[in-house]
Amino acid sequence: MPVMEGKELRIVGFLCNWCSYGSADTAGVARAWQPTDLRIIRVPCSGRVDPLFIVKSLLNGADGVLVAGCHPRDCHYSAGNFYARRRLEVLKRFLPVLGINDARFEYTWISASEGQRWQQMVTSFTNRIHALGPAPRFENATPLPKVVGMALPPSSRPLGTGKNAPLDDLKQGIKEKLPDLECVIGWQRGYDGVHTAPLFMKIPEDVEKLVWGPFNVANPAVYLPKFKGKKVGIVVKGCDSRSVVELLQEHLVAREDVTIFALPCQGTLDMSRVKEKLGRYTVVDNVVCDETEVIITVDGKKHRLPMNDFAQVKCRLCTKPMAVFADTPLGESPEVEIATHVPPELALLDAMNLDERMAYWSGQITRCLRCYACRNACPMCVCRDYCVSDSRDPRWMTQEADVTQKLFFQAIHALHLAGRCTGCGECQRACPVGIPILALRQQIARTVEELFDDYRAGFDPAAVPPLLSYEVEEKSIREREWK
Amino acid sequence: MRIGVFICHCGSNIAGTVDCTKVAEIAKKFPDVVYTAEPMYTCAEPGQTAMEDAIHEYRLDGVVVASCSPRMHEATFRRTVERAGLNRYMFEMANIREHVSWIGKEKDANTNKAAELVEIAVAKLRNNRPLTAKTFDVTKKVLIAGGGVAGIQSALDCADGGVPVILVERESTIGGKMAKLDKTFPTVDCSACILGPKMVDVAQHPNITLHAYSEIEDVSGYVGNFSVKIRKLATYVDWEKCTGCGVCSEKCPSKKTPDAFNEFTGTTTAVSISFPQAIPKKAVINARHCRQLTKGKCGVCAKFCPTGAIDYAMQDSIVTEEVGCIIAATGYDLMDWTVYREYGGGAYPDVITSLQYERLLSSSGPTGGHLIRPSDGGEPQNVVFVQCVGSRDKSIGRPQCSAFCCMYTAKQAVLTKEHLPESQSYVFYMDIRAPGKMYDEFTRRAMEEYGVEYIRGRVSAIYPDGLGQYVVMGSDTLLGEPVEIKADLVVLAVGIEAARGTRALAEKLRISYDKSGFFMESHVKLKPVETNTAGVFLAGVCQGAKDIPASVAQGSAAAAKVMALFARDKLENNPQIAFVDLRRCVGCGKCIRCCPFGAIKEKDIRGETKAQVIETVCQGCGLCTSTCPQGAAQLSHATDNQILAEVNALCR
Amino acid sequence: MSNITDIRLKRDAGFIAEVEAASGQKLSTCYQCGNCTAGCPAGFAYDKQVNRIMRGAQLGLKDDVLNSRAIWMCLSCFTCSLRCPNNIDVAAIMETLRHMARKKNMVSVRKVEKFWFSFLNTVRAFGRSWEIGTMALYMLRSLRVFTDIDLAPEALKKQKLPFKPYVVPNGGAGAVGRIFKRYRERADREGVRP
Amino acid sequence: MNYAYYPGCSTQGASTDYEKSTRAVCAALGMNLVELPEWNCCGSTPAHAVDTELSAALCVRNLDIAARQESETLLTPCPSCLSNLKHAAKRMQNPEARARVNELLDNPAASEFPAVTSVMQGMAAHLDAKEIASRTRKSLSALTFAPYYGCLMSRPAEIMKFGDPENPTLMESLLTACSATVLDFPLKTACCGASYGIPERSMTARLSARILQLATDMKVDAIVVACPLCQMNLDLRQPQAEKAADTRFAMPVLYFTQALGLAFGFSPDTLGLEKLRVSADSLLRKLGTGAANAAGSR
Repeated sequence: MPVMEGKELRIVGFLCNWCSYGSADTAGVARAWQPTDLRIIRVPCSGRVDPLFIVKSLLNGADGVLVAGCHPRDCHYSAGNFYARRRLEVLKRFLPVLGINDARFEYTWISASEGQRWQQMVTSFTNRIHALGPAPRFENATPLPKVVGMALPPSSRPLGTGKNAPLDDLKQGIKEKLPDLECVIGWQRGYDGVHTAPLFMKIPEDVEKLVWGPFNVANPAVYLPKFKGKKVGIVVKGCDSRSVVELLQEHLVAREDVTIFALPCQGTLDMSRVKEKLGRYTVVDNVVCDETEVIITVDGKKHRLPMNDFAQVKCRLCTKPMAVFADTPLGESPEVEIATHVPPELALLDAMNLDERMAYWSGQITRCLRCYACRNACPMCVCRDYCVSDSRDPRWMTQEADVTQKLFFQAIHALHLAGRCTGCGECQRACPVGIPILALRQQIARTVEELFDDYRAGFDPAAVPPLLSYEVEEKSIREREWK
Repeated sequence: MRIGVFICHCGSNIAGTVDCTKVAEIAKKFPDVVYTAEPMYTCAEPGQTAMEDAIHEYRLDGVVVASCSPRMHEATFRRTVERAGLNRYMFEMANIREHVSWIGKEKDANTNKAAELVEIAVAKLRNNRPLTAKTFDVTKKVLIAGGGVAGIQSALDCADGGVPVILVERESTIGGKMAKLDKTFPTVDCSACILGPKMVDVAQHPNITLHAYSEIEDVSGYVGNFSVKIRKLATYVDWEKCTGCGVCSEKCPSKKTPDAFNEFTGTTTAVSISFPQAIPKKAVINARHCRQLTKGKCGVCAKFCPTGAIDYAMQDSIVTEEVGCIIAATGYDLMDWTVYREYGGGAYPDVITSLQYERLLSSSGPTGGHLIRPSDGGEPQNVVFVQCVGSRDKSIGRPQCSAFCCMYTAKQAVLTKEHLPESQSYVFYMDIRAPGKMYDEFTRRAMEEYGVEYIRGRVSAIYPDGLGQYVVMGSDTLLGEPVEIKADLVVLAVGIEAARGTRALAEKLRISYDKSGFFMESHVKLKPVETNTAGVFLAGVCQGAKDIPASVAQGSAAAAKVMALFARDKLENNPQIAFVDLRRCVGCGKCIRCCPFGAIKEKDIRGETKAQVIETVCQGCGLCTSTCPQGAAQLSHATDNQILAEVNALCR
Repeated sequence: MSNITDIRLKRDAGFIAEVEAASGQKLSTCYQCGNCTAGCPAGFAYDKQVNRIMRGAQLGLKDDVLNSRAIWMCLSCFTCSLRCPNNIDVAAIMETLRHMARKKNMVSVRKVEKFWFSFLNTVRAFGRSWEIGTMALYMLRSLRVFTDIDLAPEALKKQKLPFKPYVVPNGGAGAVGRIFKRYRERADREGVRP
Repeated sequence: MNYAYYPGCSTQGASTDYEKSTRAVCAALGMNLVELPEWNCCGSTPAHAVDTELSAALCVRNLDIAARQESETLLTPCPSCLSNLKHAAKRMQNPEARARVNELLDNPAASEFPAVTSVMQGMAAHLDAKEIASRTRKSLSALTFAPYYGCLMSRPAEIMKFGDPENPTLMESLLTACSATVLDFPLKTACCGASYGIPERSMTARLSARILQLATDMKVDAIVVACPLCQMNLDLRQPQAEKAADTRFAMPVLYFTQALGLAFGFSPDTLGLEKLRVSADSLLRKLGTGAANAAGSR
C-alpha cells in the first residue's frame, strides 16, 4: 500500500505499549488533530526497539522514523528506556556516515498522560520530515566515481620490521608451555615469502615454523573462540591482544584457558599497497628485512619497501604496540605518541556532505559480492553459523543482491560491533574487492568514545561494555528539545 | 492461514471519518485474508457473537479487529477468540479509532491509513504462534521491609490473615517516624499511646518474625518464590540473653553519644535502648562511640550486665528467608535543609527541624517534655514556624509538596500554646493544605482558639540579631507588606525525601523510583499499591508523601493484595516472555548482563554454556531480543520476525 | 469608575509576551509565595510590593505595573532572584519593567531618573563620572538644592570630592561621547524615549 | 606578575584611600597592576537602569582596550564596575546583542575579552592563604571584624562566580590569614542602599543603619568592605543612618585592603586611613604602636 501520493510521506513510529502508545491514545481521546502520515508499530518497551529496525526502515523507503518510550525512570520495565537511550543515540550519530540525514530519525520520551505533547511531537516531527522532503534512496543515487586521496596520517612511533625481536626467546617460551596446551596459535610462512598463514603449534617441531615480522598481518584471535573450553596459547601483536581482551570480556574464552605470548610490534604491511608495488609477478626470489625496510626481489627485480611508507594505517595510529597484558611478554612497549588522528577512511567521509556520502556508499557497495569475508575475518563476529544475515528465523535479510541489502549487512555488522570493535581492520583487509568498510566501524567506535567517557574496546576485560549498561543521568546524552 | 478481519464502525466514532467498507475491500486482498466484516460495535455482545460464529463458519485460525486501542479491548477480544476455540494470541488489533478516526480530518487519508494499519496487523498475525501459560507453586509467606506504622499495619493484617510474616527493620526498634512524634493531628492524641499497643502486638504475634537492626542484602527469585538475604547488623549485645533492663546504659561511661532517636537534640550512652517503649526492647552498642570497641578498654557494660549478654566480638550475620511476596514500607527521611544558607544552613542552634521540635515536646524526649530553647535552655516567647522548607521549591530541585507539614505545623503551634500559655506562635505558609477529615477544622482551631498567627508568605532569611534573638524576614502577601518577627525559636517544616538507601533497595527489588527517590506504583490512580514487579507491593510514604491514616490504609491495602495472591495455590505466568533458541546461543551472556529483572541465567547444556530464561521472572520487555546479536533470544509475541513483518509491510 | 479590576478588559497579552521576551523569564511560574517581598531591602519604599508587581505582570496589567513607584526604587540587589523558589530572575523583570516604563515615558519617580541622567551627563562629557558635577546637575534638575549639603563639609575636608573633572585623554572622552550620541540617535530612529 | 587593572571612577574621587591601599597591598603581594590606558566610566547603575545596551557599550569599550593589552586577567576593585563589565561580557556572547552594542561603538569590539575578576579574587588566586600569612608583619589578632560584601559582589552567582551567593567567605580567609577574628556576619550580602543616597536618602539611611546596628550589637571593632559605594554609605553617610536609627554607632568602616595593609605593616597614611569619616584610631590603639612603627620601616 503506497502512502497518499504527494500528500503524505512514509513515517514509521515505534511506540512502547505502556507510556507512549498510551499518550497517542490519550491524544486520540482528546480529539487532538494530527497529521496522518505516522504509522505506529506497538512494541512492549523502547528497549525492544533494535536500532536495526530503524536502519531497515530508513533503507527501505521510510522518510522518517520516530521512537518513543517512557520517561527516564518511568519505564514499565525499570530500565528498558535507559538502554534504548544509549543504543538509539549511537544510532543517531551513526546514520550520517551512511549518508542518511539524522534529522529523519528521532527518539523521545513521553508519558501516557501527555496527549497534548504527543500531538505536538507528531505534528512537529511530521512537519520536519515534510520540510526535508522524500528521503533519497540508495538505489537511485548516482554512484560516486572512485574516490582517491586518503592522506596518510603521521605515524605515532617509528615503524620497523621487527627484525631484532627476541623470536628465539619466544619460541623457547612457547616450547616450555606447550605440554600444557592444546595448541598455540601463531603465524608461519605462507605460499610465498611475502605471505603468512596461520600456524597451530601442537608439537615442539611446529614451533620452529613460527615467524615474526611485517607479514604477520592476520589477527589470530579470530581462531580463539573455536577452542572454547580448551587450554590454548596465542601469539599476539598489540592490536590482536585487544581482540583477546574483548573475547575475555564477553566470556567467549576463559582467562584460565588462554595463555598469551606477546612481542612488541613494529608494524605490519598494508598488503594491498605491497601488491600494487610489486605488480604482477610469478616468483618471489628473496625477502630481506633490514631495520626499517623490507627488500623484496620478485622475478629478478628488487623492490625497497620502507615500513614508514608501506605499513598499515592502523599501525601508524597504533597506541598499543605491545599486548594489553600477556602471560609471557618479551620486551617493553615502545614509547608511543598518543595523538588522536581521525583515520583516513573516516576523514574522507567527514569531508563529504550527506548526498556525497550516499553516492559514495552506493558506488562502493555495488561491488560487494556478499562473500562475507569481512564477517569471517572479524574476531568479534562470534555468531558464526548463526549470523542473522543468512537465517530464516529471524529473517533480517533477503538474498537479493541489491544495494540496500548489501549496505544493510554492513550496518548490521557495524551496529553489532558497537562498543566491541577494537578497530583491528581485518574486515576491510579481508574484503576481496577492497571496499573501505572499516569507516563504518570507526564511526561507531568514535561515537562510543564520545558518548561514554572515552570508552575504547579491548583494554579491560573487566570493563562494563557501555551498550550493556546505562547511567540514570547520562553525562553526554542530552534530551533534544521539541519545537 | 485463514484470517478474518473485522472493521468496526464503533457507531460513527470510526465510520464518521473512515470509509470502513473501502477498508474492508482493501483488506480482502491481503494475503491469507479469507473473510472481512464490518460490525457496528464489535465489542458489544452481538459483535462478539458474530465474530465467534464467523470463526466457526469460515474456519478462521487468526483474527484481526480494527477498532479502538488494544489498551482498551485487546483482553476482551482475546477472550472472544478463545471462546471460539482459537489460541488467544492468534489475534491482532489495528487501532483505527484513537490513532486514526479521532485525530485525522480527511476521510481519504484516514481510510488509507486505516487500511495500512490493518495490513500491518495482518502481516504480524501471519507470524503469530499459539502461546500457553505455565503454572508454578507459591511460597505463602511475606517479607515486609520497614517497621514504621505502614509496615506494622501490613504485618498485623497479614499475620491475622494467617500469612507468616518476616518483618525487617533497619533501626533497633520498630515504630518508625511515628514513634518519635509527641502527639498526632487532628485529635492531638498521644502518638506513643496509639502506636505502642500495635508494636506490642507485632512482638507477640505468633505469625510474625521480627528482624530488627537488619537490612536487606539481596533479593532473588520471582513472584511466589523470592529468596531474600537479610543482613543482621552486629548489636554487640546477645539479644537472646538481653532482658532490656537498662543497667548497661546506666553504667556506660560514654555519655556524649549523639542520640539519633532524639534527632540529635540530646545525647545518650554508647550502649542504649532507643526509647522506653522500644520493640524489641533490647540494647545496642554504638560501635563508633563505645570505648571498648574504639579504644579497646572499658568493658563496663559487660561487667554489669546481669545476663552476660554483651559480646564485643559480634559480627554481622546473614539469614535467608524464602517468601512469596514482598511489601516495601521503607518510609522517609527529612531532606538536608542546610542547603538553605539564608536560614543559617544549620549554624543557628535555635533554628530546628519540626522532627526535632517533636522530640523537644515529647515527655520521652531529652527535656522530658519541657519546651526550651536549645541554645540557652530558656523558654521561648515567640516561636516562628516556617513551612515548605525543602518543599515546593524548584530552585533546589524539589517541586513536590510534602503533604503533611501543614497539619503537623498546626498541631505543633497548638502544642506550643499548651506547653507555654504565654508564648505566641507565628506560621509562615504559602497555602494551607488540609483536605482530610477534620483537618481544616483543626487548622481553624489553631488560629481561632490558640491564637496562632498565620502569615501568608515565604521567609526570605533568618539571622541572629546579635542580642539573642533571631530576625525572621518574611512577607504577608495578603497584607502586601514585608513582615519581620523577632523570634526566640524557629521551627522549619522540612520537606521529606525517600529514606536513605531507598534507591539501592529499589535496584534489589527491581522496581522503579521517581526523581525524589519514592518508589513508583504500577498505576498512579488504579494500581497505587502494586509495582511493576509482580509480587512486590508498596505501603506508606516510600510510595509518596502521606500522613498516618493514609499510611495505615495503604498498609492494609498491601496486606490485602498479598492475601489475594496467596488465595491461589498456583500462579500462572504471562506467556509473552522471552525464550532462547539454544542452537543460536553462543553463551556470550549479553542478555544476562542487561536483563532488568535478572530473568536470564547461564545454563550448562551438554558442556556448553547457554542462556536460559526463567519463565516466572521474565516480564516480557524484550531487551534481550534487541541485545542478542545472533537473534537467539526472542520475545514471544514480539519476535524479530513479527516486528520485521510489520516494518516490511510499511517500508519496501 | 468602578475600582473592581475587570481582568478581561485590563489584561494586555502583548505586554506579558513583551516582558517575558525582554527578561527571559516565564511569568506563569510565579506562585506568589512572597519570598521576593520578604527579602527586598527597598520594600518599605515601594507603593506595591515585588510580589504584587509580579502578580500584575502575570495578569498583564500593564498600566498598573508600569506606573508603579516600586520599579524605580528597586536597588537591583538580586536578593529576590537569588531566593525565588521558582528560579525566576525577579530583578531582571523589575529592570525590564523599568526600561519599558522609561521608553514609554511613564516615569513615576522622576527624581531617580534625574539623578541617573545627572550622572550619565558627566560621563558623556568627560568619559568618567564626576561626583560634584553629578550633584550640581542633580540639584539643578530636581531643584533640591540641599541634597546632601550636610555631608559636604566633611567630604570636602577629607578631600573626597575633586573640584575638577578628569577628562579621559587621547580622544577617550570623545569616544564615550559618541557612544551616547549613537545611542540617542538610534532611540530616535526606533521611536523610543532614550 | 602583571595584571590589567580597571580602577573605576570612585577610586579616583571619593575613594582614593581604596585605590592607595589596593595598590600598596598588591605591590606587597607581588602583583603589578597595569592600569588600562584611557579607560572610561562603566556607566554604573544609572547606565544599566536606563538601557542595558548603553551600559554594555560603555563597558565594552574598556573590555576592548583590555583585549588589546593581551592580558589574561582584568582586575577591578569595585563590585559595581565588576558586575557591569561581567554582564556586558556575557551579553556580547549573544550575536544579536553583540551587533546592537557594536552599533554604538566606534569600531566593532574584539571577539574575545580577558576574564574580568575582582581584586580580592585576584589576590586569592595569586597567593594562597599561607603565603599571605607569611607576609604579615603585624598580627591583627586584637581585632574583631564584620566582613561585609554588599549585594553585588556575589550576585547573580552564575555571572559573578564568587562562591556561595548567600555566604561568600573569601574576605574571611584573607583576614583570618592575618590572624584577625572574623565573625559570621549574617548581613554580609545585604544591600546598603546603593546609589540611592542622593535621590532617596531615607533608603540608604535605613538600610545602612540595619547593617551598622547588627555590627554594633555583635560588638565588632570595624566593618570591613570591598565596595566604594558601600563604604560611602556606611561611613560618610553614617550620621544619616544614626539619625534614622536614632542612635550613635561610631563604627569604623575599612576597606579590606586597608585591613590587610595594616597587617602587612603599612603606615596608616600609606593606606589613606585619614580619609575615613569614622576614625580608625580605636583600631590602631588596639593594635598597639606597632602599626605606626612598622610604617617607618617601609
